[in-house]
Amino acid sequence: MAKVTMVEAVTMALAHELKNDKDVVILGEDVGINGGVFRATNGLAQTFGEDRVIDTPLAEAMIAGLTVGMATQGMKPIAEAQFMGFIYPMVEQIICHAARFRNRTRGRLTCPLVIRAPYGGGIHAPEHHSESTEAMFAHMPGIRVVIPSSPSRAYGLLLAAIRNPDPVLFLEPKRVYHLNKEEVEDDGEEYPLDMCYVLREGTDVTLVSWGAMMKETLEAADKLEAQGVSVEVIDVATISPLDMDTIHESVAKTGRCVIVQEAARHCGVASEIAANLADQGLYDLHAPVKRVTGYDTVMPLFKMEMKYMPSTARILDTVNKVLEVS
Amino acid sequence: MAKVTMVEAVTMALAHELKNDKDVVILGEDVGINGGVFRATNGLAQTFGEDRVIDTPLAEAMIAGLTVGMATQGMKPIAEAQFMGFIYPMVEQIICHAARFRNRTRGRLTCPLVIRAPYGGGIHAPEHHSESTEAMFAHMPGIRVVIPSSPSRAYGLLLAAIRNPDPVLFLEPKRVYHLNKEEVEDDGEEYPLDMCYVLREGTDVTLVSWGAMMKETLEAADKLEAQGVSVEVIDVATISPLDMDTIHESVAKTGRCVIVQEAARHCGVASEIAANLADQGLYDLHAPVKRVTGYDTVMPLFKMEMKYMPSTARILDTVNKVLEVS
Amino acid sequence: MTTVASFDINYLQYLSPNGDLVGDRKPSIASNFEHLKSIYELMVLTRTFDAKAVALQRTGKMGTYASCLGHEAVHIGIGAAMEESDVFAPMYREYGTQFYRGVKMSEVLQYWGGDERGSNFSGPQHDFPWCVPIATQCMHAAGAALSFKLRGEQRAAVSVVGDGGSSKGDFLEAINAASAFQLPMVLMIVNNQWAISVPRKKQSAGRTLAQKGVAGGLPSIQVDGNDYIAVYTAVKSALKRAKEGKGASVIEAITYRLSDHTTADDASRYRPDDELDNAKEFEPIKRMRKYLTSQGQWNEQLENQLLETCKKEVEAAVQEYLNAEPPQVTDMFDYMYAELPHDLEAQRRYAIEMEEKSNG
Amino acid sequence: MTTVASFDINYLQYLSPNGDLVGDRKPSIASNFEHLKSIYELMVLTRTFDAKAVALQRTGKMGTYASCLGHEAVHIGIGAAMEESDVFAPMYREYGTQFYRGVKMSEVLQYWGGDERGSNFSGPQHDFPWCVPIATQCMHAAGAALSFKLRGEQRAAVSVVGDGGSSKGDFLEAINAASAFQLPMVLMIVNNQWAISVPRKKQSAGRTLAQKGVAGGLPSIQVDGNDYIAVYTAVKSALKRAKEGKGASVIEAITYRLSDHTTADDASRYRPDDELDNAKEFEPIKRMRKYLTSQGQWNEQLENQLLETCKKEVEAAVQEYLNAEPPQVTDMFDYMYAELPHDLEAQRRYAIEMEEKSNG
Ligand SMILES: Cc1ncc(C[n+]2csc(CCOP(=O)(O)OP(=O)(O)O)c2C)c(N)n1
Ligand SMILES: Cc1ncc(C[n+]2csc(CCOP(=O)(O)OP(=O)(O)O)c2C)c(N)n1
Ligand SMILES: [Mg+2]
Ligand SMILES: [Mg+2]
Repeated sequence: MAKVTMVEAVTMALAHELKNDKDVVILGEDVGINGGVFRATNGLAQTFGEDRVIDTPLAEAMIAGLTVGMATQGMKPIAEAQFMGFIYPMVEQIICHAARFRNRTRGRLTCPLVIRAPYGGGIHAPEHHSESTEAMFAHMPGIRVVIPSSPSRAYGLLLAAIRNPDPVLFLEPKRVYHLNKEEVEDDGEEYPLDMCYVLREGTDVTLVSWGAMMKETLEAADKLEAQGVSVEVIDVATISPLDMDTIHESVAKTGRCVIVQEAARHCGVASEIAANLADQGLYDLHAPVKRVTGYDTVMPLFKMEMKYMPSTARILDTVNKVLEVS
Repeated sequence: MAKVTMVEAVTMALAHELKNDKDVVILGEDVGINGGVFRATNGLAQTFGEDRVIDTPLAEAMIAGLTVGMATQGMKPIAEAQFMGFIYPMVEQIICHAARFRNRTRGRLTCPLVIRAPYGGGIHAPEHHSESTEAMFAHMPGIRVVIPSSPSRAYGLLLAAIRNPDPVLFLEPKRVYHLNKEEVEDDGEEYPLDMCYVLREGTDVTLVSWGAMMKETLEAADKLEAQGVSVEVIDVATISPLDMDTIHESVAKTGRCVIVQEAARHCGVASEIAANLADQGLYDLHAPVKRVTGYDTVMPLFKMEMKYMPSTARILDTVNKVLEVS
Repeated sequence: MTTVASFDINYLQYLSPNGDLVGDRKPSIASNFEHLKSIYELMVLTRTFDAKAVALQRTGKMGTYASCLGHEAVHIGIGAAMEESDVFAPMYREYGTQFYRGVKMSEVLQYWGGDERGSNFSGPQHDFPWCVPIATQCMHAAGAALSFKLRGEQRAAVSVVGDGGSSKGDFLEAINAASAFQLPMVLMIVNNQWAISVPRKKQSAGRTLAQKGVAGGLPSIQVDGNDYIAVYTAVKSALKRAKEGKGASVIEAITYRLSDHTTADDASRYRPDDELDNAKEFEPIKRMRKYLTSQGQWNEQLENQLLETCKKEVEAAVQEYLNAEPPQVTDMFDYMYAELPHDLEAQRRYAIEMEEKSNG
Repeated sequence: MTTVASFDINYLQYLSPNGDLVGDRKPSIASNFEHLKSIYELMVLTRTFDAKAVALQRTGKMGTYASCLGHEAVHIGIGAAMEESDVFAPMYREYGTQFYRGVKMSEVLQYWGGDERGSNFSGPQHDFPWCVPIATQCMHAAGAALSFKLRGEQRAAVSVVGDGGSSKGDFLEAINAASAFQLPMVLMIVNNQWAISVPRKKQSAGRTLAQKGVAGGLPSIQVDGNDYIAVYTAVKSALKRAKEGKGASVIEAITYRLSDHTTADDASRYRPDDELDNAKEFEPIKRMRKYLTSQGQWNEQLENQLLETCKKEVEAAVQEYLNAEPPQVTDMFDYMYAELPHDLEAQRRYAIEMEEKSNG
């Protein structure tokens, strides 16, 4: 069993499905011989041929539209948006078509497609290369939004996304593409697409996050544990549909919840989680539900990007406020 | 002083600014001689000329891009998206450019533009003509999102939107375009762009909504008052930035809050409001914060649309649950 | 300066507005009267249907409806030129094509009646349903065509946009995709001179819309869209080319929207009356009838019989539409996903609960 | 079939790769040696800057950088043909154009150094900054051009896209807008044969990219993008046409990206070495030097002096870049809106608080 990084786990899952299912094709900008700008499709064109791993013209609306057209005709296309910042021309096709064909035709035409996009900041990249607008897509009925945060979850969730008979947006937190290596067996085992992962159990406070922010969240948990605070840490992983059961269960135990989100605060996924706690979870709460998020400003160019994104210090600052409440 | 409908108030505000500011131009599909498919620009091309009220080719990305280009060069363009369902090709220009030029250039180039779009369901329209995806835009830093719910607020808020030196998305709840007539003086007085409106004062429960759902919300309030419940009703009006102060103040008084939103529930604007209550407002709450929203499904074709959208009955059902809590 | 590339846009017409055959080359279909008569019958049926659909909307029995009045030749021409295994990606008014391909009139009514079941229609199951977001269907046709190509299938896709839609990026990107991937597809532009209230000349200063295909180096022509024989011939040969692996074509069919844009529109606000009157001279059904009559293939008696049959068929379709079982509140949930996600179950239960309350 | 429209795409070159003047018509600029020498100097300065910028990235003193190696003739040709009052809408590597228009080298470095202040640059204040979302800048140029037209100003806008960008809807819709509104603008395609790893031929099977302009009926030509004289002449005459109210043009400049796509790219993964070697034969600076030398206008001594000056100028710019005051955490908030909305004030305060904590 090989130790792989998250981006290698992505490649592994793609290769697995290209091999197992002849209807699977990959398309996007630079996904072919170059293997993608993050090497997520590294070697796949060479192994499976340029008919299965297709470099497209530079036009994201076109990529999305082709993908939808292919999916309705029985293919299982996996499109890549080179960066989440370039996904916006795809929005019309995603919201108007990918998310609707099954419902629109009462099941006659369906859209088993995946759109993959590296997302998030913190890699010193140019403008528009650091977006995290998952909430926009989580608001769209008819499309699943999945975000892995470790190599094994990347592998298992991507397999599930490809096999899922409905459209899935698969966001890859590129800041942690190479962070850790993990042993991941290429056994074709998929993970469920509607489940949170409790990464650490605890009784004093629940920290909820997803994607690259799991790094700071777990770091904060470490520091808190060192101070004697018992922290439960949840990786949401599937933003839509959202597994609130696991979160409610945790908060029922801890009474305190801090949600950590890289994206801007206003109308983000953290808001949805907090809103559910304000409803179904209200009587469990011993302290205000706090969100540690990006500011409601544009993600700055990279000189300031780490000041924009939630830091371990900001998480600790917030958790301490929540713990102060008696 | 004339009694006007909401759509007439929109026309009045547009005419006012076309007359007062030579940099103001209107552009969009069918906005010219035809006066727009809802007649919001009725007579304006005839009065101000086809150089001020411009029919464009059918291409929303182009309309948005032209608008951004014009705004950066000192014009004050007002673009129309014919229906909110056709705004998606504009997303890239809105999020990547309109919302960013001031910040990107440290104030050198700015984007004083307005994008108007009729939005929401309930008018028996074809597919894609009933969207309410305001939350997607409320999540974008750098653009204001404004939604009037009466003729006078349409007039005052639209004037403010046009005069605002930054981009504004102005969503017009078309279901109530013709609902009520109101006396609106064409006095050029604008309304603030960061304020909720308390439409009715009460002490038992706070109902919060915006846009066309104010109709059902006020109807529910009437019925509740008849049952002896004292209801405070708030029209949010500016979704972004959001005036939480007014909402907190109200909930501090009533201890109960129900938020009514036409859009799908997951990651909607209602979630943001509830999330704020779960944080800053937690100690004010006597009962769970409930959201009455569209389901997390695609807005159905019109045979079923009224079953999708929150009804007065659903609002009452929910408020009663909240009132039951002692 | 050296010339590195040259392009011509040609115009194809066989049947003049008077119903005379023009031009030197006469296609064989021009004397296949059995075929032409059946086409004529479908054109008249389509027009009968269309008038009835408008009436249903006017009397509150249906929602907004987009009439196809005046488009019968181009729509049915596309349908007749295609094979069943080909994929059709329409905009929203190509009923003629769809009837040819087996879609039922009652299904069209059901769709405009605000019921999703209309899009689960008869006819080729792989065909795309009506597409409201302008021009997005062109990319679906391209995606279908790419699938055929990758799978080595001898099939092609046909998309339709209007003169308005030909301005939108999706159409233009589809031309580019068709070029880059050499896709088996035909991109039709049905230029009916208006995009709601915006006249053709405001969409582009280009002499033709067909020349948009030059961007991708695609063979691009104009045809008389009121001339069934021209449309059929052009589409047929473009499809043949596509299926032989020679790539895509663009065909601009010149016709005229003889109706309002939809029943929600009032064209008298923006369209000169004389323009409409003039356009009626060129309309496709009269032309075909004149031709068939001049060839001794048609007469008043046949015409009257046909009108009678059409009326009955349409009436039967209307009854089928009106008598359909109403949809269920659960339908809203049950086709969203192959498997209903957990969090939607509660919403579904609540919808049923509220429905029961309101009924009882 | 009758022909209703015909189009030619011509190719313009004055200066052969050997530095010889070719063709029958010699533009007057070809003997304006003062001008050509100053252009040559800017080309060399730009290339010196470019090499230094790559080095800064490699040594961790700057972020990702998009090199302009090989594009000097086309970029500076655009700059020289424009007037200051015109508006320039670049993609992200047209430093040559920008230097000509007064943007400082240190500002370019600041931008790629991850600092917004670089886009608040010197040079025409109405010029657009670098634009990362491919082709979206074409619409900004069109919007600017529409403003000029509506206000009756004698100004024009120039946008640039690459061969890759020419596939994107925004470019294609901009051509359509330019046609429909007869806009005073020039749409440049800088075809450097690669879009990151995707070769030109995968973008479109069209013989040229210039022919995309035919879609809107715009005059569309190819020029040798390594030939300053050709680029200058073509852009100059297109701008003249635009400002005379005759509408927009499309110019495809054929050049070659002699570098990796950006410093984050490794072209050896996908680009054949011999292709690169071959392209170096055609590069623009050598060609111009040969021409000037053959005309007795340049020699080794001047060359050495020039290289020395360029080195110094670039070094000064680097120092200016490195010595700039660091940005403030509050900058994140203070340029978002003309007036900071209420709800952002709390966030701004918190950002300051956290900054102070982390500093002390
Ligand atoms: C993306 C998008 N924008 C706007 C509309 C609203 N709309 C519906 S039909 C139409 C005009 C279409 O004109 P054309 O393409 O010429 O087709 P026609 O209706 O004339 O057949 C418009 C603007 C839409 N459906 N989709
Ligand atoms: C909308 C969008 N999609 C993708 C990208 C990523 N990207 C940056 S440059 C580039 C290739 C551009 O190639 P081309 O247009 O030929 O210009 P060149 O870089 O060769 O000058 C790509 C795909 C982007 N910046 N914007
Ligand atoms: Mg039309
Ligand atoms: Mg290129």
